[in-house]
Order: sequence, then C-alpha cells, then structure tokens
Amino acid sequence: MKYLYYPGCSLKSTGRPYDESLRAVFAALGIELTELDDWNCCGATAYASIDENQAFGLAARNLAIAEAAVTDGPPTIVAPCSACFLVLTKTQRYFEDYDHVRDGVTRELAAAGLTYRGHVKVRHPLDILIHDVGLPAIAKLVQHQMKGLHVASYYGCQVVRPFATFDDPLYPTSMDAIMRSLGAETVDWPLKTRCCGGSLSGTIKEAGLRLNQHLLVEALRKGSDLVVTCCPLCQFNLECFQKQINKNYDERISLPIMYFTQLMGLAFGIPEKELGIRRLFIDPLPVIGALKGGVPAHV
Amino acid sequence: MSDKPKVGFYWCASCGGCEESIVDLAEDILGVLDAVDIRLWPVAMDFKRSDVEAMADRELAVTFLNGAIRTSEQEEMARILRRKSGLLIAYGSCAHLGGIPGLANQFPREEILRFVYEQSPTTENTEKIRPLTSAEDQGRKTTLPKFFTMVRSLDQIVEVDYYLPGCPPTPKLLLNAVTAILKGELPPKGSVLAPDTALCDECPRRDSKPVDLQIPEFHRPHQVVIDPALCILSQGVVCMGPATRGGCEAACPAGNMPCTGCSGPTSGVADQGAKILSCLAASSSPKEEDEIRRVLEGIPDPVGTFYRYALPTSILRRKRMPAETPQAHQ
Amino acid sequence: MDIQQTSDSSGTWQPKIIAFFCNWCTYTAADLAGVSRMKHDSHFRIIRVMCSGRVDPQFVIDAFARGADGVLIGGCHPGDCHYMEGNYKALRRFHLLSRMLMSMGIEQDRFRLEWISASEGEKVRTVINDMVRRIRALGPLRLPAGLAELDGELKTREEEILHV
Amino acid sequence: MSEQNGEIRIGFYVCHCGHNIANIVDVAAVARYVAGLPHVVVSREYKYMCSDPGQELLRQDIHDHRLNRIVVASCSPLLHEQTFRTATAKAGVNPFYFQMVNIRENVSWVHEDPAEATLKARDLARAAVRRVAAHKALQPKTVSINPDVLVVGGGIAGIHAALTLANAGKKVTLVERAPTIGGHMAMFDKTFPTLDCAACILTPKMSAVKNHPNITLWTYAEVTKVDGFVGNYTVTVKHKPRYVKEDLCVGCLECIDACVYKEAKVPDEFNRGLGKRKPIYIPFPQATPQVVLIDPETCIAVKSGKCKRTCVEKCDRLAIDLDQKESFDEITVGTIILATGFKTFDPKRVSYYGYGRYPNVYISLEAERLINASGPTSGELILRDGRRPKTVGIVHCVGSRDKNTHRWCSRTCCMYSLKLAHLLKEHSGAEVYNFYIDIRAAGKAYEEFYDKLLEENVHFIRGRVAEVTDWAVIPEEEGKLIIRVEDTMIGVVRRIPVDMVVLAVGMEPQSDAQEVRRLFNISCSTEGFFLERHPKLAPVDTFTDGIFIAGACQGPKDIPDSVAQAGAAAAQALMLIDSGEIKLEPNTAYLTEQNCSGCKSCINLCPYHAISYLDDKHRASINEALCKGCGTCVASCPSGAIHQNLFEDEEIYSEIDGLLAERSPESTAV
Repeated sequence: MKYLYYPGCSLKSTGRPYDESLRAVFAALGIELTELDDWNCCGATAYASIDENQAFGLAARNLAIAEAAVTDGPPTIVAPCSACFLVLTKTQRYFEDYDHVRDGVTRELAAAGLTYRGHVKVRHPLDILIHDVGLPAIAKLVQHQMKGLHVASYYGCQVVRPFATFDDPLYPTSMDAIMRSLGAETVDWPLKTRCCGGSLSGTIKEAGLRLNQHLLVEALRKGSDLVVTCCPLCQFNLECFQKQINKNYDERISLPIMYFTQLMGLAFGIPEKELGIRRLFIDPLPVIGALKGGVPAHV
Repeated sequence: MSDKPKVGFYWCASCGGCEESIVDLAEDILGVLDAVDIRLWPVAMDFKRSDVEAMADRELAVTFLNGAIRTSEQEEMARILRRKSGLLIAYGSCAHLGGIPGLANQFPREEILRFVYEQSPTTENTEKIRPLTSAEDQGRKTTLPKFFTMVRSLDQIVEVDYYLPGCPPTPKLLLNAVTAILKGELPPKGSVLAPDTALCDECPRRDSKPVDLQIPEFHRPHQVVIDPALCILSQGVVCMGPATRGGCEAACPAGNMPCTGCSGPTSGVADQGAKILSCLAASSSPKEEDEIRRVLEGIPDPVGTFYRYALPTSILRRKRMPAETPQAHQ
Repeated sequence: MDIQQTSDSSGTWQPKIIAFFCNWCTYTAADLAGVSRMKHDSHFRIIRVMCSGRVDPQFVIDAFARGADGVLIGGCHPGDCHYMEGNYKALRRFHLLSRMLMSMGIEQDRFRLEWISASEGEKVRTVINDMVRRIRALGPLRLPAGLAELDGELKTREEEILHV
Repeated sequence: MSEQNGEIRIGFYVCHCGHNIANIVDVAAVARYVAGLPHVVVSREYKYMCSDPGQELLRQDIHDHRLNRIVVASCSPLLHEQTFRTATAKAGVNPFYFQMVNIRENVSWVHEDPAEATLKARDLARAAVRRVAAHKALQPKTVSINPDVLVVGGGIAGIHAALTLANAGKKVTLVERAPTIGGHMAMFDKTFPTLDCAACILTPKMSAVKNHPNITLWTYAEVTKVDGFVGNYTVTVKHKPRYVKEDLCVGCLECIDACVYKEAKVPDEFNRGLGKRKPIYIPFPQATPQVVLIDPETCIAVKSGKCKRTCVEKCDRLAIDLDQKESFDEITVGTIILATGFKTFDPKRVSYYGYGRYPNVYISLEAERLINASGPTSGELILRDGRRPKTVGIVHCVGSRDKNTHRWCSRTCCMYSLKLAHLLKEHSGAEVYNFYIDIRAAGKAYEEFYDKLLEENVHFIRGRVAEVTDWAVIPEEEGKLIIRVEDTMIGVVRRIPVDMVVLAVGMEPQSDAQEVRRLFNISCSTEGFFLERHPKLAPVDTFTDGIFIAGACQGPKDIPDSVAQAGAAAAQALMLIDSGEIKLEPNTAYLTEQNCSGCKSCINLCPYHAISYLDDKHRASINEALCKGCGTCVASCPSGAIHQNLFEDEEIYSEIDGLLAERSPESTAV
C-alpha cells in the first residue's frame, strides 16, 4: 500500500508525537507514506470566512500538486489532522458538487500555473487502517496485548462531521475497533464526538474548560485508564488543561491522553522513543506498564 | 455514320479496374459492340474535351462514368457528360458511393498534398515544390485542375440516372444493364441496377450461419484461418455481407474472403456503416462494460472497416476538421 | 419567420442536444423532474422511444448531421430494462459508435449514454446540466454549415464550364 | 375521416393547462408559429385541452376542417395520450394519426426563461407536426384476460384484496413468504384511534382466507419468475421447505412439547426476539395456516442428522418430514396485485438514540409485543433488565422527516405513538413523554384521539430529540437514560431522565423491493416504494398493465388506507377481468419480406423469441403476438427490412429533422 502523506502544521509542531507514531505504525504495517512535496497550509483558519475562493484555492493547491505527483492510478492523500482532513475533504467535495467553486478554484490555481482535475481522494488514517489494512492484519502485529487496559476512544468533532466518509457521524466506532484488536477494552462513553473546547480554551476560557471537564470526568466515570484520540487539538486541550480544571473545579483528574497510533505502536513493540511518548505531559506508561502482559518498562 | 446508339465510357478518380471490368465481358463484348457505337473511351481511344463539348446535347445515348470526383476537371467533365448523355450511369463503387478514394475524406486536403509531394518515402522534393493550378512560362499559360477539399460521389455533382454497383461491377451486372438499356426495360430512374436484398441472400455459406449467433471475439482476416464452409461472421471475422447489396453472387465469400461492402447499402438503409455497426455490436456477447470495450477493440478501425466504399455518401460524408478553413484555391 | 435556434434572445450561441429517452425509465424520470419542478437547462430536446435498444446509430449520426451539438441516450439501469436486455444492446452500440464518431472528429463529450431510472428525476437534471456545460466548453459542432461551405468549391453554373 | 386524395390536414392545439404551461410558455406565439407550418390547417390555443369542451373543440374542428392528423401540445403522453387518441377516434380519425407534445413536464415545469421555454415548445411542436404527417393508421391488437388473480403478500392489504376478489367469484392465489399471513398488523396489540384489539378484527379475515373455496393460500412461498403480459402471466412460485407436511399437520403442537430442546432457546421472530421459541414452532397462536414448521438453522436433526427425532415419533399423523426439499409450482393468471408491505426503519442507523447499546431503548413494534397479552411478558411491562419503568419517553419521527435517513413522513407514527402512550400508561401507570416535531393526526377521529391523550396528561414536548445518553451530570440522572431535546415551546434545551425509551420508527421499503420490482417489471419511486402509474388518477396501477399495487409497498399507510387501496386494486383487477379483453399498444415490429436477406442477425436479439427463421423461404419472420415492441431488432436490421409501428424510422427521422430545422416556416417543405 502506498499513499501520499499530508502532515499539516500541527503534526510538525504540537502534534509531533502523532506524526512520529503514525509513521512508525504505518511502516510496521508495510504501508508506504510519501510526504507530499511542497505542501502548504490546508486553510483551516479564518480564511474561509474572509475569502472563500482563495481559501478553497489554498487547500486545492495541495490537491493539485498531489494529483500531479501521482501518475499511476488515482492519488490518495492521507491527512491525520482532523482540521486538515475536514478542510481538504470539504474542498474536494465542493469542487465536485459546485460549479462556482470548481471555476473559482480553477482560476485561483491557474494564477499559480496549476490545474486540478478533481481526482484526488482525501482519507483519514482510521479509514485506511479499517478498510485497507483491516483489523486482522493489525491484531497480527500485536506483541504486547493491552489486556485489562480500559481505553476511551475520543474522535472529536471534525473527522466524522459533516462529511461522514468512513464512520458514523455521531457514534463512530473505528478507533474503538482498533483498540480492541490491540487487546484493550473500550469504554462505551457517549461523549466521544463531543466538543473538546476547541479554540475556546484560548478565547472564552471558562466555556472551554467546562466542555473539557465534561469529557474528562465522564471518561473517568466510565472507568477509563486513558484516552486515545486522533486529533492534535483535542489531544492538546484534554491533556494540557487538566491542572487548571482540577484547580478551578476542585477535581483530582490525572488522565493520560495519547494518540491512538502511539498505543498501537506500544502494542506492536515499537520503542517508545520512536513513538514520541516522552513528548506527552502525562506519561501513560505507568498505567500501561502496570498491566499484566502490558509493555515492559524497558521499551 | 451508324445509327447504333452511341455510348461513352469515362473515368474520374478511379483505379482503372472498372475499365478492366468492361473487357471482362470477354466474348460477350463482341455482341455489345455489334449493338452499340462507342464514341468516348479514354482508356482505349484518344479524345479531346473539345470534341465532347462539340457534341450535341444528349448525343450520347448512355455514358458509363466510373470514379469519384476529386478534382475540378473531373467535376467539369461530369457536368459536360451529364449534358451530352441521355442516360448517365454511375459505374462502380467510386462513382456510386465515393469508393476507396473516399477514405481520403478522413484527412485534411493540406495533409494529403504534404504527404504526396513532400513526405512519402519515395519522394525527393527538398524545395517543397507544390503544383500550381496555373503557371506562366515564356508567355505560355499552363493550367492544372483544382484538387478539391473532399471526395464526392457522382450524384453529389450531377443527377445520375442509374447506378451499377461493385468494385468493379461484375460482367453479369453490366451485361444485364446493357441489355436492359437496349431493350428499354429499365427500372424507375435513380435505381441501382442490382438486387435490393443484402449479400447473405446469395452467399454460399448462408445456411451455415447459426440463428443464435453471439460473437464473443472479433478477429481480422489475417489473424485466423477462415473455414471455407462456415459463415465468416460466425467465425468472428467482420463481414459486411448483411449490410451490403447483393448482385455480385457473393464473389468474395465464395473466394474465402469476407465481404467488404463495395456495393453499398440496400435501399432501406441510409448509412451502411451505422447499420453494420449496430448489427455487429448488438450481436456481440459481452455484458460487462470493460469486457464490451475489450471485445469491440477487436474492430480497430471502425471507419475504415464499415465505410470502406461509402464514406462520401454516408450521413457524415467527411471527418470534421474544425481547424481547417474552407479551401481558398490558388 | 423563425427565431434562430442556435442563439438565445441575447444572440449568444446555445447548444442543441437531442435526447433519446426510453419510455419506461428515463422518460418517466424526466416527467418526475417536471412534476418535482426541478429547473434545469433548456437546451435539449427529448425524443421518446420505447427502449434505448431502439436507438439506431443512424438516428444519432443523423442528428449530428442535421446540426445537433450533442446526443444523449437515456435508458434503464443494467438489469432493469423493461424489455430485459435492450439496454445492453444500446451499451454495446454506444461503445463502438462513440469510437467511430471520435475518429470522424466528433468529441466524446458530445455523445453520451446514461442509465436513469424512473425514480431519478434529480439525475435527469444533473446529467443534462453537466452535458450542456461540457458542450458549451466544446463550442458548436456545425456539421451542416461546415459541409455547405465545402460545397462552395464546386461550380454550380454550367456556363462556366461549357464554352459552346 | 381518412386522407382525401392523400392530402394531409393537420390540426394543432396548444394547451394552457390553466397557468401551468401558459405562465412560462407563450402559447399564443406557439399557436401562431405552428399555423405557418406545412399541412397545418387549424392551430389553436385552449385553456384545458383535456376537458370536455377541449375534446369537443377537437371533434368539431375535425368535422369542419376535414382534419386527418391531430397534434396536441400539453402534458406528458404518459398522462393524457390515451385521452386524446380516444377523442380523435370518436371524431372518426384513426387514433394513431395523433401525436402528443410534452410542453409541461418537459418545458414549463422545468424551465424558467419564457423565451427559451417558448422556443423549445415551438421546436417540439414543429417536430410533432412533421412526425404526425408520417403516421400510419393502425389497428390495436386485443388480448383476452385470464380471470385468475395472483396476490403477493399476506398482510392486511393482501388479505383484503384476496377476499374481495374471491367473494366476486374469482380464483385467487395468495402467496406469502412468511410461514403465516397476518403481516405487521398481527403483531399489534390495539389499533388507533378506536383501540379495538388488532387480533380480534384481523384473525377472522385470516381464517376466512384459509377457508375460502376461491382462494389458494401458499405461505412460506415466494414468487421466483414472472413471464407473459397483461391477461396472460405465467408465474413460478417456490415453496420453501417447512419440514412439515402442510396437508397433514393439524396444529396440535404436541411435536413442539416433544422437541429434544426442553427449553425454548431461539429468539422468536414474531416477538422481535423479546421471547424465545424452539427449533420446531408455530409463529403465534392464531398463525394461519395452523401448521408448525422447523427452522433448519437451529434444528439438530436437519443440521447434523444427529437427533433423537422425538418430534417425528410424537406426530401420529406422520406430518414431519425432515428431508423435505423446496418445490416449485407454475400458475397462469391474468392480473397480479402486489401487497408486499414495508419494513420498519432500523434505528441502529441513528446511533445517537442508543438502540442496541442501551437495553432499555425499544422500537415501537417491540413495545407492541411487550404490552400484548399474548406477548413474551403476557402483557406485563417488564424491561430487558427486569425493571418496571416509572417514566417512558416516546421519540417520534425516528427515520422519518430527516434528510440524513428518510425525508418522508411515515404517516402512522404519530398516531401509534399516541396509542402506545395511552397503552403504556394504562399498563404501568408510568409517566409518559412524547417528543414530537408536529402531531399529524389527519384522519377520521384522529385529532379527537390526540385531545383524549392530552386529557390523560401524557406529556408532549415539541422538539426533535438530539440524543439518548447515559451521561449523567446530576445525581438524579444516575442509572437513567437521559433524553436531550430542545423544547421549542419554551426555547430551552432539556434533559429528561427516563427508564424506558420507545423509538417511533418510520416505515421504509422492503429490503428486497428492488428485486421484486425487477421480477414484476415495475418501477420504484425515489424513496424505493413501488411507483404508481399516476399519483392521483392511477394510485394502484403501475406502468405494467395488469399489475397493481396496494398497501404500504406503495408508500407509508395505516390500516384503513391500506384496506381502501386493497379494495381499489381488487376493483381495477375486476375491471380488466370482466371486460374480458384489453387493447394492446400497437407498437410491434414487422418485416417487409422482400428486403430481408435472411442474414439471421435479428433472430437472437429478441428476448421474447418473437423472431424465427423460415428455412424454406430463407427469411426471418416476426410473430407479432409475442413481440413487445422494444424495437431492438429494428435498430439492428442491416437491410432496414424490420420496421416498428408507432416508431417507424421515417417518423423518428422527421422528428429529428423537425427539432433541428432552422429554416423559416414558409420554406419548410416536408
């Protein structure tokens, strides 16, 4: 399996553990990821509300160079960041569905000497793992069964809404399925796609923290040992504001929040250095290592 | 001066095969010569255009004109002979349908000239000299006919009374025509002087064709050994017989070659190629789209195969060449 | 007098598309589009036939030769044909015919076969709008005009020829 | 009146259809334009051509102006072609000298620019005028109607249709794929708005079907093949093996007690898995026919052969046959009524309502069984976790009125939700909440029933439920299911904790509706329900003559509507049967022998084997009785020797030419 890889800005900065663990895990699964050469911002900013044409044009530039980059078969972009995935998917959809967007994008790209024919498929790692790789192949690589580990899979709002391309928009299950194939137990919590506070945490802090708190409290109430997620912003919010939440709302929360690919990596026996575990603020290894059949301390 | 009906033979864009076919009458030609007085036959006797122009209108009882119309000279002779002839008969595929020369209607005029005068392997023409329609040399003016943009059948130039189909027409058809003319037993004006049923009717292999024929693959004649007893189409080789007028007694299938359609369609069909295409595609067996595409690729050149003789008289007549502006002549 | 059909009221060129729709699926779908008031481009004209299998390639060629800029055939989805297999015959003819048309200089986008079931009124709208869009991009085909211009090279007045 | 000395005299009529056409198309301009076309003697516009005065106008003109061709530009030929043909024939002109132009569905209803629309209308009119000039007089073929009828589906609609026909003395075969007739209605406890018990009104009709001398009842059977045409259908029916001889079993049920399974272990279909049954079972006490059957998936004997076969020993009538195989019957009928019913929406598709995740979330049919005296809990309202609910929430419009699932209103949910609210309260004294978008109580005594419920102080909260969750944010919510909803009456988002949630699931087409549609050669509408010939004027006819539809297979319906439609379908069938014969559209293919070369290309193209090869003449020959008029052979004949009535090459060419002609009318010579 070969795919073009679109990391986006997050995975180059706050989301580096996601980038590192994803590459490691995909490599272990024999999936070849080629980073899209000269990719640019997906446009997941206020841009769209300022100039739609240029915003679409910005995102479409990535699609255009991806299309040019692949000669055999339809090019597929893997976009792990929820925001990138959403924006690129939206751009592709609108390009297909609306003449004015198609014309706009074509104009914008022409200015940059580019053309886009609309053949690129934008896909999420979860989609690839479930539909292309398949759970049996994942289970086969597991060296350390995550037996007895209670995992809450947290999807956030963007990967499955509004374009539910590969999973249920309100009650997705793909990440849960993957976690179970690692031997872990998944908690059935109803908040898996509820807002993590998003950018509110930086603007209207109180509102952001409240939303954030709901998720953490419910995850614990459902008996989770840790939370896995597939979104850099969610991971950041849930992990980094725990102290503040404990202070403001008199909670005692200390819940590891990691990328689902990191847990996969550990289960596959990939050294934690290659998975960016040390980059996390709340070390998940104790709770995982404590498990029978879990990851030995030395990795 | 004899009072035998005067007859003319003339050729335009043709290979000469039609002229041959007249001699193919063998000893029967003597009977014909007793009955008629041949006044015009460039292949056999000298002639001057002025002699023809000097003839009284309708002086020739019948003119058999073969060949398609590709040059201004051919157009002019056609018009003159129309005027000088009581009956004008389009003789052979080229005059009747446009014929093999008609396949040139797939190419721009310029491309044809360039190939012939510059690019063909046997040509040395470094100065890229092209013929002119008129040139002066020491006060002497010489002219050449104009090379038209497209090939036309005779009836696209002048009114034609009868058609003798075939490449070339068989002696039998010619003899029947001559006899009919002499006896004055002619069918309605504009008729093709051959049966109005398709070739299969007289094909020796007819009965070997299965009623439930489905064609799984198409082959070109050189790719298979054709069984001499079986229907050629049933062997997956394209045979134009079903869409081609009979009268030749299936000469080609009898000689173990598929019919290529030289006699054109029957009167019920406007476009010979479209009809055989419709019939063959429908009778092929695949159902999956990719499989359909693959099997039909077995007919690599639909135009050359289905319109080998009748392109200029088909509904489309000529390939569309949007780039090409209508020819402004030198 | 007759309005020049090639152009709209504002005088700009408008395509002419002939659509052969089968009675049972696509024609019914077009009716449904009507009943559902699905507005779409007007530059096509429907000819109703009982089955897409009735569409003789001669009709398609004739339509082009008479000035159509595009020809659309609409039939039932494979397996749905009211006459069991007519649409398969149409499909096979379509593939060979569109290849033939292309080598005669008629672009692929000008000749189209679509499966539209009686329930797909929306598809009638999208297919027609899309086809009109593509043909606008290609511009006019003008086969009749083209041939007429070529015939301009002929001498029609015998006096020019006969010096007697 | 035929052509005097071959002269063609055309009358053209453009219809306003009230404003439907006239608002967009300049009908006057069209009439003026057509008046200038060759052979057109009369060209008029009129408000409603299909009205009596409109048809009278036709008749009068034909008489006064010796017209011998008629063109009407109005709606779709699928709607009114017959009307105008008849009018033409009444005036003494062969009905096939008529041509219709569709300028409503194909023009005024789909285009907005009046200039473009008018231009298109002119083109279509000009094409029709040219076409009609090429028309030929035709005589339609008539075929006789076999009086026997096939009814597919044994729900209330099928039952009612079968009984109606049988009582009219017609022989009916009723085919039902389940082991018993009764359909969904048999699962209901009571029916709205009268609250009379479903079983009490249904079971008499079920046994009436079983015992009627004119009805052959085939349950556990499916139609696998349909050949022929109106009046003369040949139908193949597959009988699935019951492993019990239907004619010998008397339904004593002793075999069930005798089964080696002492306890019922298999989830039982009729009770929606809320109850259990044994591998050998009878679907429910009043099942019709009263015949047990064996489920091969769970019966040890059928599966492995290793079983004491106590059931076989027990049956002294030797009715049990563990080696039974499927068998086939072929019947001939003249007409067919499809009453194949509906399927309930699967709420797993709307994951946020928690069905399948939270045990105490039920669908309405399950609730019906829970409160049904003959249900798994014998009418006691006991939840899956054994508790008895103190609060119940009924969520309306689950899988209805929702772009993400089904856009349509399922029409029955409001009323059955009200009914369930009443019954649940009655059975358990629980607080009952209804969460609704609108209460649609359009029906005799329906609104009154709604009022009654309001007085029974059932709670009504107007708002679409966002989610059902067990996410408790306050102690009171612990252990409950919380229904999150915006109460649009007071404009706040509310969280209502309940013990039991009932999802009022909507109605959708049967999962195999598409296969059935193909089998019977009819169409489906966008939603996937069977398509009626006309939504108002032919609601139980289909586009295939002799095949009618009744009940929820055509769209969501409650019992009264289904029964009404079943009656209507039966009446339509009777109309055909009693008229004894039907005129067929004369669009068949024919051969001009002198042009046929005997190339045999056409023979294999005909799916109906209507074309044969005459070995003596070496020519093809078409049997017009077998020809259905698709025209595929016509398009293929490489000699142009095959022609099609109503769709002659010449007619289509003149239509093409007419559509594309740009010459001014004065010079348009046909």
